[in-house]
This record gives sequence, C-alpha cells and structure tokens, in this order.
Amino acid sequence: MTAPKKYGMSIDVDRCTGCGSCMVACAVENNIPPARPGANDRNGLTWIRVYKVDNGEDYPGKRSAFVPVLCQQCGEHTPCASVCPQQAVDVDPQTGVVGQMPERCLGCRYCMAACPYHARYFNWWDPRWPAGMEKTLNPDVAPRMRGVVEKCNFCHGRWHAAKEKAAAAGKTEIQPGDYVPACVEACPTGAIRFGDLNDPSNDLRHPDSFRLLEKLGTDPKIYYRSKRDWVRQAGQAARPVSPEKEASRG
Amino acid sequence: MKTTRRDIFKFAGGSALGVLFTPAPWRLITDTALWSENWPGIPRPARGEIRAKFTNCSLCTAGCAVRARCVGDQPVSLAGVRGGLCPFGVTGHHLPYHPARLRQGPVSEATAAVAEAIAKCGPDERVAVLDLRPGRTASWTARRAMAALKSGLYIAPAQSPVAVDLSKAKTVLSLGAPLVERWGTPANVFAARDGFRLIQAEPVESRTAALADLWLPIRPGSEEALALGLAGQLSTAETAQITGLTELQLASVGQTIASCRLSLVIDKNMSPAVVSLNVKLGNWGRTIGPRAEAPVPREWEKAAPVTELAAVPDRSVRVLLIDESAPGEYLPWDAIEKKLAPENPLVVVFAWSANGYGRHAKYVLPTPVYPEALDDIPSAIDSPAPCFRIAAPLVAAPAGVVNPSEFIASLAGLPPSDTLRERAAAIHQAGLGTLVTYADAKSVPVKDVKPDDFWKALNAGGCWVGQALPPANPQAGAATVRAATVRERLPRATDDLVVIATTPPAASLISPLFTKLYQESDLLLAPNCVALHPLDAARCGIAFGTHAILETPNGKWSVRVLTDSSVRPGVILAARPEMAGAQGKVVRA
Amino acid sequence: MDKHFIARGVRRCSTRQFLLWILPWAALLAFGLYSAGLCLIEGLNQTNMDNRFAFGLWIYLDLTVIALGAGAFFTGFLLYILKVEELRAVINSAVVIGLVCYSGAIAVLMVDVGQPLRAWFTFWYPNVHSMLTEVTFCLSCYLTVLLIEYLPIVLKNRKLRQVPSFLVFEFELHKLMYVLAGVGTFLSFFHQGSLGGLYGVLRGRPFAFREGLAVWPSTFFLFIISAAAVGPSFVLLTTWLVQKISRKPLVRPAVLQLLGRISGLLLAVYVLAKAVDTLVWINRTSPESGFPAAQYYSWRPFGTWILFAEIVLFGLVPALILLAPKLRARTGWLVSAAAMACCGVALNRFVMTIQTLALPTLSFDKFLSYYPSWQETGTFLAVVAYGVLVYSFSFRYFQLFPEERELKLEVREQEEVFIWRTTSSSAPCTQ
Amino acid sequence: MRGKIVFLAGLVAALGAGWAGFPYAIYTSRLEPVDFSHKIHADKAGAKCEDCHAFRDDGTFAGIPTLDKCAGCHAAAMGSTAAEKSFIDLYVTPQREPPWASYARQPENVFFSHITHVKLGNVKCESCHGALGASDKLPRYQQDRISGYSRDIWGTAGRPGMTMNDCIACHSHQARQDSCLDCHK
Repeated sequence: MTAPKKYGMSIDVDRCTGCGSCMVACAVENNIPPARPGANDRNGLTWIRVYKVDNGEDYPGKRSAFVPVLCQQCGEHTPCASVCPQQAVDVDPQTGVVGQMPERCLGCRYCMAACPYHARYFNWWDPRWPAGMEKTLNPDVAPRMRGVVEKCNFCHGRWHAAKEKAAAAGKTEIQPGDYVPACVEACPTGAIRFGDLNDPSNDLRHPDSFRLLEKLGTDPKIYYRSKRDWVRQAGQAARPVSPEKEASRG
Repeated sequence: MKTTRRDIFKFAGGSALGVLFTPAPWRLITDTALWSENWPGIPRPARGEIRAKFTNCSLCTAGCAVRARCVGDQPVSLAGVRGGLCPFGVTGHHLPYHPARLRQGPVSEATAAVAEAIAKCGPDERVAVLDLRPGRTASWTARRAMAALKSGLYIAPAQSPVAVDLSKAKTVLSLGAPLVERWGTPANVFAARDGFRLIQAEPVESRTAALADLWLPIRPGSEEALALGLAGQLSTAETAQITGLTELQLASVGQTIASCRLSLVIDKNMSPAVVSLNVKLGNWGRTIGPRAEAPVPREWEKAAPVTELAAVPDRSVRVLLIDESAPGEYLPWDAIEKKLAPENPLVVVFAWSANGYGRHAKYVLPTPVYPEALDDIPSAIDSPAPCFRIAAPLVAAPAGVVNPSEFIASLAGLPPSDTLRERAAAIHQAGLGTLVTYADAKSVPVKDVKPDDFWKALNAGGCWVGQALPPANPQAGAATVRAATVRERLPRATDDLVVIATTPPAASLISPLFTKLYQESDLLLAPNCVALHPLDAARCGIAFGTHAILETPNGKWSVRVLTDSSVRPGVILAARPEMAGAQGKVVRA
Repeated sequence: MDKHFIARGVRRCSTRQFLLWILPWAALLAFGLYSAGLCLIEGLNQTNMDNRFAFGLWIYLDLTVIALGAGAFFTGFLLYILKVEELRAVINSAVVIGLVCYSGAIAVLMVDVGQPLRAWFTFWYPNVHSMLTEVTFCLSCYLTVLLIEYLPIVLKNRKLRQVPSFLVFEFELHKLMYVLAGVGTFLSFFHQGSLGGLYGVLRGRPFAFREGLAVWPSTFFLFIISAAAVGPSFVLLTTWLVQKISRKPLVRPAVLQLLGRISGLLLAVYVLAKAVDTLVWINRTSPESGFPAAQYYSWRPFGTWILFAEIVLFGLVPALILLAPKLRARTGWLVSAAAMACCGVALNRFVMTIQTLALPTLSFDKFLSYYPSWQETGTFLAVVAYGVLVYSFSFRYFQLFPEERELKLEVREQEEVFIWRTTSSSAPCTQ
Repeated sequence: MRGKIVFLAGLVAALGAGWAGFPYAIYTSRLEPVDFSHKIHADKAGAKCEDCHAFRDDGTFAGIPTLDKCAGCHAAAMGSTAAEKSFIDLYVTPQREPPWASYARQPENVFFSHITHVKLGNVKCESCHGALGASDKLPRYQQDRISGYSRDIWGTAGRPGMTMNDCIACHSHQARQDSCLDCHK
C-alpha cells in the first residue's frame, strides 16, 4: 500500500487572465458536451468555472479579478458526501478526492443543494456532440447520461493512466509529473498549481493564501492566493448588494 | 366447467404472488437500471493505442508548440509544450468537425471563372491576392505568382517592421495592446511578465487592464495621441484633453518610462508613432529592434512587393483572391470593397467557413482547417530572432478542399513544388541558427543536422530559431508622425457611441466547446452580444439581457445587450471585429 | 345506476351530477399526466430548475402536502393510542387525506429525480447518514401502512361486503388497527422529522443549517411539531369543506372544535420552539459559519416580514384563536384559524426550500429567482386533481364519516322540511 | 376449494415461467465469427496468453489481437481445416477485421488495468477468464437483451464471473477498496 495522498490546488488569482483555457481543456478532457441552444450559465456543464469578480465600484474605479471555481474537494464533513442517499459520492482516503459516480446517481440533486460552491452540475440534457466530433472524445473518461450529477474529480482518468504507467514500470507509487489535471496543464500563466498537500516540498499552502467560505469548516483543498484585499474578501460570505448595483454586474 | 370472472382474478392473484418468488422481477429492475447507463444517445469513445504527436499551432502568429494526444491517429486533446495554450489552441482539434465548416465548393467553376476574368482583364485592372497572414511560405508563393502575372498585385495588412523583446523590458507601457490575451507569444509574454511593470492605457478594463499594475482609462481612439504626447509632439494640456487623463497622470507615466533605462512602449501592431516614441526613449536595440524573417531560396526573390490595402488605387481590382485559410488581422469589408472594379469584379475566398469574407464573395472555396492544413507560421511580433515553424497536419483533410497557394500558383503557371521543403533547404543551407525539437527538448545548431533530418524534425513539430538582426539603423521604421494627422484621425465628438471589439475577437470558426465560455458562463462576450455601461443602456432604454439592433457604418446586427460597469460610458463593447466602428448606436429591436 | 355501491342510509347525488363534478378534475389530471410524461421522456430540461435552483416547486409541494397529510397519523395516534374516541368520526377521512398526500408526494418525487429507473438504489445501497434515505424509507413504509389502513374502508363498501372472505379479512384488519396506528405514528414522526433535517443538515447553506440536538438538527423536531399541529387543522378544513360542498352535516361541531383545540395547542408549542430556534440561529449558528443573519433579509423581496409572517401572523395568531373557546365555537373563526395555520406551515416549507436556494453563498453569487415552467405546474396540478378524485370517489362509495347516518336521522327527527328540500334540491350538490 | 386450485395453478404457472423460462429468454446468443481453438494455438503458436493478447509499450492492454497478428501466420493456409480456410477467405484475404464479440468487455464506465492486476497483483489470467485459454471451442457469446452487457460480466456464465460483485469480493479481501473511482471512470 502506498502512503495516502491529499491532492490539492493553489490558484493565484493575481495571475489568472480569465482566458478560459482551463474551462475548455476540462471539457475536452472529461467529455463534457457543448451547450444546447437553450442552455445558459445556470444549467450548463462547467466543472471548472471562472467567475469575474469585481470590487463593487463603478467605472473607472472598478477593478476586476478572475476566480476559477471548481469542486473544492472538501475534507471535513464534506457537504455533498453525507447527503447522497445511495452512496454515489465518496471521499477517497487514498487521494482525498471527492468522487461522484454518475452510474450510481439517481439525480435527486440533493448534493447540489448542499454544495456551497455550486461546483456540482446536473445533466439536464442528453449528451450531444456535433456529427464527427465524437471521434475526439477521451477514451479514459466515460460520457455521462442525462439526469445525473457530475463534477470535477481532479481528472481521475489521468490518475488512472498514471497508476497504470507506474504499474507497467512495476511501481506502486506514481511519478508526481505523470498526474496533472487538464486545467493545470492548460493554464498559460501557471496560475493553477497542483500537488499533494501532504508533501512538504510543495508550497501550495502559502501563508497568505485563503480558501472559499473558510468559516463553514468544510476544509477545502483549493487554496487561493491574492495580494489584493478586496479579492480576499470576495472569497468569503456574500455581502448585501443593492438591487441596481446587482443589475449593473455584466 | 366455465371459468368465471372470479376464477380469473384468483389465477391472476396466484401468479402475481408466484412471480415475486422468481428471479424475473428483480432481474428486470436491475437490467433496466443498467440500461440507463448506456441507453441510446450516449456516444462511446473509440479505444486504441495512445500516441503523442508534435506540431505547431497555426491559429495565430504565436505558433505555440503543441503536443497532441492521439488515440490511434485521431487527436483527442492538445496541450502546449512550453506552458499552456489559449482556449483556441486547446480546442483546435475540434475545428474539422464544426457544423459550419466548409467541405465542398465550386472549385472547377471558380478556376474557370478566375482564368477567364484574368484573360479579360483590362489594361488598368488588377488581379490581386489579399493575404491575411503575410510572411508565410504560402505568402511567398502568392507573391511570386502575382509577380508572374502582368497585372498581379499582392495585398496584405500592415505588418510591424519591428519586433520587441519583453524579456529585457523593466517597464512596459501598452497602448491598448492585448498583451496577456494573444499578443505575441503567450509563452514568452508570461515568462517575462514577472520581470516588468505593466501600464495599460485602454478605454475599457480589458483582461490585460485588469491584470496590469496600472490601468489608465483613456478615451477611445486616443492611443496614438498619447504616444505623441509622451514623445513631446503634443502639449501635455492637449494630450490630457484628448486622452481624458489628468496632466498629473501623464507626467508620472512619462516620468516612469523615461527614467527606467529598459522601458518599452507597445500597441496592437507597433504603429509608427509608438516606434518613434521607443526610439526617442532610447529603447532601440535594447527592447525593440528590426523584425527578421527566415531566409528564402534565392530564386524566390523576384516576387511581387507587399502592398498595403490603403495604397491600392480605388476601383482597380478586377479579380480578388482572399486567402482566409490562415486567420489574421481583420480588414473592414467596406475598405476592401472600395478597391474593387466597378463592373462585375470577381471575388474568390479561400476559407474554413462561409461566415467570414465569404459572405461577400462570388465563390467560397473550402480549405484545410488548422490540424489538417500544412502551413508555416511567421515569427511573432515579440521574437526578435527569425524562426521557422511548420504546422504539420494531425489529421487528413477531407476530399474536396483546396490549398490556396497551389490554386494561386497554378493560375500564374508556376511549376508545382514543395515550397516548404525548398525553404527548409534554403534555411539549412544558410547554416545559421539552431533547431529546437520539443519531443526530446533538445536544441542543436543547424550545422550539425543533416538536411533530411532537419526536414523530418520540422515536420515533427521542431522549430528553427535564427539570430536577431543587428539594430542597424535606429530610425528604421520609425517614420515621423505629424500631430495634425493624428488630430484629424481622432473620433469626432458625436452623441453616438464608439464600438470597440473585444480581444481576442471571436474567430469565424471556433470549437463548439466555446459555449462553456460565453453561454454556460459569462466569462467571454458572446459573438451575438454587446456590453454597455448601465447608464448608457438606460439612456438607450434597453434592459439587461434584452435584444436590440446594433447600427454602425459597417452594418446592422441583432445583438443581445449586457450591462457591465467596467465598460467606459460612451463605449459599446462588441465581440466581432466587423462590428467595431467610430460611430455606433444600439436601438430597441 | 351505481346505487347499489353507495352505503345504506346515506344519500348521494345522481350519477350524472357526480360525473359532471369529476369531469374537470379528470381533465386536469390528464393534462398533468401529459406534462409529467414530457419531463420523464424529454428529461428535466422541461422544467425551470437549474444547477443553482436544484429543487423547485415539486420539492416544496412534497414538503407541504406531507405536512398537511400528517393529520392521518396524528388523528390515528390520538384515537388508537391516546383513546380520544370522538375522533373516530373523522379518522377514515383523515386516512384518505393522508393516503392522497403521501402517494401524490411520492409520485411527484419519481418525476423529480433524473433517473427514476434507479430510484430503488436507495433501498439497495442506502447511505444511512443521509436524511433523504430516512425520508425515502419512512415514506414508502408509511405509504404501505396507509394502504392497509385504507383497505378496510374499501372493503366496507356495500358491494364488496358480499364477498364473505373480504368481511373476515376486514374484521381481522380492524383488530390490527392499533398496531398499524402505532407503527404509522412512529414512521411518521421519523419522516416528518427527517424532512426537516433535509435542510437543517445543509452545512453549506447557513440560511437553513441548524445545530443539532442528538444526531438531528433542530428543524427535525420543528417539522414534527408543526406537522402534528397543522394535520388536525387540515382535517378540520377538509371536513368543513366537504360539508359545504355536499351540503350535509357529516360530523358534530364538537369534533371540529376538538380538532381545533388540539391544533391550537400544538401550534402554540411550535411557535415557542420556532422562536427560540430562530434566536439561537440568528445569534450563534449563522454568525459562526461566517454569515451575519442580517444579510439574508437584505435581498428583496425576502425582508424580515417573511419571518414575522411565518412566526406571528400565521403562527401565534391562529394558535391564540384556536385556544380561545369562545372564538373556536364560531365556525368562521375556527375555519379561518385552521386555514391560517395551514398557510403558516406552507410558508415555512417555502422559506426552507425556495428561499434557501435563492440566497447567495459566495460573495460573487447573484441572488436568484425561479419560476416553475408550465410542465412543472401541470405536474403539480395533477397531484391536486388526483387528490380530489380519490377523495370524491371514497366519499361517494365508502363510509368516510361514520356519524353521517346518525346525524341524518337526528336532523330528520328535527325538521322534515329541511331534509325534503336538500334531497330534492337540484343545486350542484356534488357528491 | 375450486378457488384454491385455480389460485395454486396461477402460482405454479408463474413460478415455472419465472425459474425455467425467464433466465434463458433474457439473453440473446451468437457464435463468434471464426471457429477458433485456443487449445491448438496454445500448443502450436504460443505458450503464453501474452503472445497474442499483448501489452503495449505504455502498459495498456491490446486485448483481442488484430488481423495482422493472425495474418502473420495465416497469410496462407497452414493446416487443412475448413475453419482456417473460411477464416482466410472471409477475413485475411479481404483484409477485414473479424467482428469478434468480447466476452469480458466491461461497461464503458469501468476502468480495468490488466498490467496492474497481472504484474503488481500477480493475478493469473485463468482466475478471471477461466479456462478459456485451454478450450477447444469458443463458447457462444451471450448478451443481456435489456442491459446489452455480456453474460460474463453481468450474470453468471459458468466461468468465474467478472461482475462488479466479483471485483469487490477480491478487492475487499485484499483491503484495496477505497472509492468507486478506483475502478470506475
């Protein structure tokens, strides 16, 4: 048996240009279909979603930052895992990854109501790709069916591949370089970094890093980083916003 | 004995009870549950051996090195070799399957029509090729072809005569250049980003502005004026009045870039005003220098000169062949239309889809799309050293597509030849520079490589990097710009709004997965959307998310209006380049 | 023509009138079934729910009808366990109401889940920590109990009695009633509670999250009390409604008043508990998870008024009315108070389901709104129509109100004329 | 009395249909395209399974060999059996891949690494695939009508099963059972 891992991420908000490479790379890796004509930002499938966050000012005082939000892989009383009625959600003690089993899911969406980060997505439509584009699907990830919940699992297909590669070499431990999620690989600025939080050699947990809604006590494994105070504030609970300002958010 | 109704009930009851004690019902509910795992409509990814192929992305002039993960021969995902790719590059392998992708076209018809039109060309009528991405080997072929034709003309958008070196700069003043959004080579930009302080002067808070150390919200269209002001060709007061910045801001910016020995001023494609400002700041030869191009065979030298569209006499082009196969800078159609001959001009467009200039053409001929096309990528604006990279096809192009440069060459009767290979041979002959191969992350001097290996390496995603030109003449390309011309170029003060295209602009053909960015999230502005400041939207009487008509000199579009308080009042932010214009208004649909 | 199906001694309207009454409801049911079918075949994209509003009208409906249907178990509990004999007058009706509510709720749940074919996984691979597992188990068990409780009512039908074995069976069942009532009560306490727990355990939704007593959050107990409180009110309400529609005295006024008193008593307890819980939540639970409670009520239209309406207007006020013997004695007050109590619980379930999901958690979230699509509404209406139909048939052919016959006789003794008028009246006397 | 008999009749009829008829009715079955004998090949062609069911360089499992592997020996008839002749005429000569039906093909959502089990776990091929390698005749391929899965991976096929329960049994026995995503993708 290998030593248990605790995979996590460090996202430097000050480096994120909001280009969206991570979002499309994630969709490519995990066989996420393009949107149906009727879909919108509330019923789409974006395992990692980059939010445009602002300091609440108006032009020219307005300043924006881009915050990629994916499944935070909560470590303590994981909100989604405890509520699933039929064990479709579990936390892998070996990796710390919160797993979602679409084939076990009955689509009650209780876990989605439970997730404070809105990182879980429901297949409202049957998966459809333009003719011929199925050829570009990733064989390491099974496409999901309509009516089930899915979410980021740190590119589990790549974890399998890395383990198989290690096994081919007769090893049980994988090479850290062999397992990198698609969004990390795709980020042009290196804003997203990935690794084992148990491994002291990486500095994913920087002193000035913060986590989303830390006070909920869900112990997320995604550590954000920013020098700007208002960005660090944005990572915490909602603050009341007057309706007209709400409307003015593009 | 006759069976009564009661008997039937009893029998049914008995069998109902009996069935419960057989495997049937339990097996049936399990099977149906399993059926829901693979019921019709869920595609099955093909399995097979996983291979890695290397190539260079030809979607923009950055030409990032790409490692393709293939199942058998089919690429299933693309990744950058030096740092990540932009979303366009990451999804490049979807383009061949885009619903709007052209597969068939009237090739023979077009050939005949063009030949006939050329034959019928009047004395002062021209046959022109409009090449959206000059500097490629294909461009050289087109230029040679146009030289061979007596009335041939080779038109291309203005190219920056200079190249910049971000790695040396300590302070970068960007006049609206989308530095962190596909300007130059992302790998180089982000490698250098931590080394310099970025000042972004731009009317809207673009993604570059959001990440800049300082953002100067200037008036739309006043970039050039700002450059002149900093160069001292305009008075500070006038510059402030034009740009909308305070004199204090101007002073501090000027002070910052002047005091720092290694500063750099850039804009979208290094306009003369910006170059001369750099020269004035003494950056010439330090952070900015002449742009170099990879060597070409001697016999190619007699090629048609590169003409800018503006320099072409109006209503003179009888036959216009637009090569859109390598996406480049967008030229407004009305500017092109002005050059066409008055009576039945013939416009043929080579494109991936009919959504680009194809809308205005008589014939649209399908070309191989990015991972199918064999092409080379000219060196980017931020690489002082010349380089030669080949976008080697990852998948076979479908039958029925045409290679634009072959088509054009055959028109002019050039002998068919493997031009890329000839050029590679010429580069190898020159013997300068090094060959960088990403598959094994090696770089060796070209001298030590055999010609065939050189060619093989290039086709396997290798890259030749030459030496930067010596900064011979400081004034090179630094044409003097008169303040007067800038003044008259400024957008006139009207009650219309200025329409600015977002960067990167929505290409004519993008992966269907881009819905993730502008439909399933609001990260990018969708092609059918425009963004206004809430006050402007209120003034136009348009609510968030409602549909409206965008009217500009270039045309009318039905758009969805979003409100965003990071857009400057008086500005409309649009996603499609053809929407950009000095005057625009949004009216209720 | 269906005369020989109708119990002796009671009078029901003509078949034609009955059909006229049934027809619109049947049409509504058909429409509802069509929209439900759309959701099942086309998928849940037919609804206006989305990733952020993962629960919508249907879950709200489930929580509400199950709370209202609590009358079944609670009346049974009072009658069979606590021996409050007066309630025998309404127990059958209560059972039918319960059956309707629970079966309707489960039917809607089957449409609500994305993969109904896998619904049974919950029984095969249950996650014992999930409140939803608890709900599913208790609901389905209690539904079977209700069916068994309903059976004797059916078997008492004049025609079915002719089958001797049925009579025997029914007699045996009656002996079983006490056990069933006990089991039903136990199950009901659990699922009413776990329905409350459903939201109370959502640590990620501090608006709904409540600290626990034992293994359950406080909402678990609040839901039990509120359901028990409103159950009798709803029985009262329906009984009164049926009396109005059928224009017949069905139970003695005393019974209704008794129901009212019970309801008022429990409602008072509930209001007290709810008030305490709210204070704890505002001052401790919510702030501790980083959410100042004030911000929940800064999002229009959900101001503090909703808190007031829930606790005072539709909680305290009806409780006081029902507890005051003078007011209770007046049908008008009694009925409207009962109605208010029902509204109060409906509002509470609305706050728990809809407002919880509408409120943002992350600072860059938007405040969300949601309107059910016509398919959702149609499915909802199907349940209502189904309920009315089942009740109508039960009322017409079975003995829902044992006192009805005696009351009739009494009345006849009193005034011949009155009876004569009612029976010959061609007014839309429905059942 | 008569009622009881009728009732019992119904009961018996249901039981009979459920136990005798249903388990066969639920499967479709078909022959493999080629009458192939593992036994003969094991004796003549290769000693070990891996000789034909090979691993790729990256450790992934190639599964059923492709035609070129067969054609390596059977470009022309080696023996005189009708089976070989028809195989050559039908597939080798026209370069057509035989439409093999894979008994052990797991559902799309299953990740199974042969190399991990064979190399790290030292699991014998037989312990999952049974004595197929020694068989002289390929059994009929049986497919569940509703779920569409092979009988070997879903339902007992006489051979050691390859159902999820079989996997779990072995994994839990070895305490290598951490999460669903160990084996699902």
